[in-house]
Amino acid sequence: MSQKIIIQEAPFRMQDEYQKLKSVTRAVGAVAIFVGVVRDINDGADVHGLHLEHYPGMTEREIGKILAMAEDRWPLHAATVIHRVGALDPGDEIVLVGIAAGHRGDAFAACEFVIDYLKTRATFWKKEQTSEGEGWLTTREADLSAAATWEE
Amino acid sequence: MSQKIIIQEAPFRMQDEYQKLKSVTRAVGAVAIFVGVVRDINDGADVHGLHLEHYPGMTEREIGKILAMAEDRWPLHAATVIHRVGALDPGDEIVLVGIAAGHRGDAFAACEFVIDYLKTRATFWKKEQTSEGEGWLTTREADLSAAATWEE
Amino acid sequence: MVKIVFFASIREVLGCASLDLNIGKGVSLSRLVAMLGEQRGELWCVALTAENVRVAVNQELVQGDPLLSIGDEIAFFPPVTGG
Amino acid sequence: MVKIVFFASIREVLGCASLDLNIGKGVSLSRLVAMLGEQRGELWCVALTAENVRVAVNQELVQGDPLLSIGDEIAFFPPVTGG
Repeated sequence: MSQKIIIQEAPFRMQDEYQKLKSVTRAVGAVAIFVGVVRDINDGADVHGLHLEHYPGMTEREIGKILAMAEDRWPLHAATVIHRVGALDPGDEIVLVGIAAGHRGDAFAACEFVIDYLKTRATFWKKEQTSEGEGWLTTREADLSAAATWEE
Repeated sequence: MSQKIIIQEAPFRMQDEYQKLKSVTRAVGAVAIFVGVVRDINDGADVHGLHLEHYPGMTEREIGKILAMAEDRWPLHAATVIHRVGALDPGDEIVLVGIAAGHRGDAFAACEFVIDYLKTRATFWKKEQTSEGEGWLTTREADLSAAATWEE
Repeated sequence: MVKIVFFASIREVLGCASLDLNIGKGVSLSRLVAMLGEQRGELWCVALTAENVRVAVNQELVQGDPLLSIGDEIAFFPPVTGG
Repeated sequence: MVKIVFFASIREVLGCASLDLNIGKGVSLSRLVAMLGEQRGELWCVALTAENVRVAVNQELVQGDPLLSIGDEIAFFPPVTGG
């Protein structure tokens, strides 16, 4: 499996990432891509912006482990994870997870698996600026249970 | 929910479709996109090309019904289905299904639901040119069972 | 008059994409198929009654043997294989 | 010498992103935290032993109270919230 893991401040281009994924081999029949976007609202408060911090080195290792787990579970041709850090505004992309596979079931499952694990294992932290002030986010229960479903 | 259903011979651009999906409202937090690509091999035979035919009018109605079912099941902000017809080569995109939602679980589920139902309900037919000759494809068992899982 | 359309392998086997047919009131789908068989030969009868043939009336899939109305669009096609 | 790094809310509470500390052989993680508390005050002890603090040694999450080695990188951070 071809893989790409990037942590960057700069925006990414969907088209470029899609082209790379689909072009790794002519055996690719399915590409599933997930993009997370900064919403203008969270838990009822207006969000003005986010600041994303990470642990350089460990983040890439953790994402690498998640991709290795995905590759063990499903036959995949390529995987891309791009996660942005730094200052982000509502409407900005935070994260892209893309999977290329022969068949769509594998692409969908692996894509959702990777983002579910990334949410609970990769060393990123979000600080949110809202109309009620600024604060570090805490882990969402929904994210913990999403990752837990893969362990059943 | 904002929706777009297009059947066309021309290629589509991932970036354009993604931008439309994510821009329908600032409440979009998750975009899931699936793209189906013509593989160079199918059931062991080299594929040289495909010809895709459809039932104009009925195809759009069937896809409209599938999107309506998806909207009943999950809270969604936007859905796009683009399906190509005519002559396609290996590596060409066949279909794009894109879903924008507040949360990723809804976007993933709806995206997979729509492509699973499209595969068994939308009036498209593929004729394949392989090294062993030309022939109409028959429905894959895997596609029937994928759609059936949503009815449980 | 009804409009009859054929797709994919059925269109190819019959060598026909669409035709118009004059029918009276109260003609059933099975009667329509029988009429086509009588007019056009055994091949048509076989192709249109094969086990996996799908039929749509006015772009809605139908099952059983519905009665047809003047102006209906009747479509015959094999199981779909898109996506 | 070990390198100690802090992230997110812990970094902010302590007002410190990283520091180097001289330790001898056979020092455990809990002993390291106790040393930081002795040197830098009660705030550090509280912040680094709070229930949901995660600890990584050389960029691998650890549990329990491992022994540290010279040259280790020890990280303290809250539960992750990326994606």
